[in-house]
Amino acid sequence: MRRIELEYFAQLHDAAGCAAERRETEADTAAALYDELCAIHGFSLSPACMRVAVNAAFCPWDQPLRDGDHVVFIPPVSGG
Amino acid sequence: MRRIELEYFAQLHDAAGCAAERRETEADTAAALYDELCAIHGFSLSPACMRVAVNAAFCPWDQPLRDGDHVVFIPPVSGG
Amino acid sequence: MSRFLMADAPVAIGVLQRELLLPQAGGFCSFEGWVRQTNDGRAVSGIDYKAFRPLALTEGQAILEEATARFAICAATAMHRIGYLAVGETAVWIGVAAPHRDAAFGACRFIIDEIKRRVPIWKQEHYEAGETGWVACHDVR
Amino acid sequence: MSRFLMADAPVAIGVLQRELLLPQAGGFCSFEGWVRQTNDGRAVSGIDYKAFRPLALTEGQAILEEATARFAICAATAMHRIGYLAVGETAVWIGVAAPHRDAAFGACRFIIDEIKRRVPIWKQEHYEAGETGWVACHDVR
Repeated sequence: MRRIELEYFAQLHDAAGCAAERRETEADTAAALYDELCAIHGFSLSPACMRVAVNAAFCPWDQPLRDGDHVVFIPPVSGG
Repeated sequence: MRRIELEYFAQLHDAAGCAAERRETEADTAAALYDELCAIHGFSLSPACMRVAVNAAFCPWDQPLRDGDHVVFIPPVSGG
Repeated sequence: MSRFLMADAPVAIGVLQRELLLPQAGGFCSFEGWVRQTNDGRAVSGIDYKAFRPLALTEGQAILEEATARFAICAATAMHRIGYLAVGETAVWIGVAAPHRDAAFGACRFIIDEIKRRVPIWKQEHYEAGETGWVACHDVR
Repeated sequence: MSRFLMADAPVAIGVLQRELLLPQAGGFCSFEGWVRQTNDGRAVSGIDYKAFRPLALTEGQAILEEATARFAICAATAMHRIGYLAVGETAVWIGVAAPHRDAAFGACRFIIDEIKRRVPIWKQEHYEAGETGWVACHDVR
């Protein structure tokens, strides 16, 4: 089991009902973790339209997760 | 004979040694007037790189001149 | 020399601009994004900007460094507001100083396009009618 | 709504810009031309701008009206200084407000290009070495 720190923004924040949470997970990649969270929180955004950041840096969806990682799924951005 | 009001800018001002003058001329177009002034003031700019304004509006070089017209030859501009 | 700023309150743009007044700079191009009164026909009362701040800062700074490498500019600054902005407020400001205008325009356009495409900032519009909505617009790839 | 100004003294740009803050405007692009310290490798102490003023005003205004017809903008203002400017002073300022940034950038670039091409203004550089020279650059056609 890995302990992962999660932060949620925009639509994911609304769906999760919280800005941040800590979870224990068996998921070994960001992609697997997102699938798991979709089931829990009912996220409707497809990973195809998102990016993921681990420890505040963009990374591939298949990047292995390590205990203590900080993970943020990035919904389509709309700044500017 | 027509009486023409002339104003000079940039290199033409330097060559003419004055900002404005009034001349009596037989020249019947702006082009003919410029040729006449080249001989008098030693203007070296070619009309091909200039435009001409009569009564503060751009006009063709072959526009007929009328008594009392105000004529400005426009050296290559360099504002901005 | 170039820097990306995030601000929780209005910033004195004049101060940011004066820092770009460098001896070799002859042209200066800037872009501002303002909170508009309507979007897609709906009356907007304001926009709430949220950011994933540490990543937004590094991504914003990376964009400015890419602009400096790609265009012949002297320096560039970008500022993005976070939090609730009323109609008419400046949400983003970009200033680019360059020896010549081609590079100033090109880099300024590049920076705003990349900010909108890549920087993790989200805007939630608040409508006069009382609802809110996340503006989903840009492709993130 | 759009206007071309000529000024014999520094202008409060912030005032001109605020006039462009229209309800439908979401993007604002501006360009400034600054007096540079060097040109073609020569040290410049200042630039004297001369204009054939009545024609410069009508031609400048015509450019703004062309920009308004060609681009989907809300309004544009352009200001050109006349007289002697020291290094670092703003010789020209253009501001364009539009619903979207494409039009703001396009119109701003169009306006500065056309001013440089068509408006009867001439600059005489004053060099640190003491001489002066008319800057002959743009094609007038």
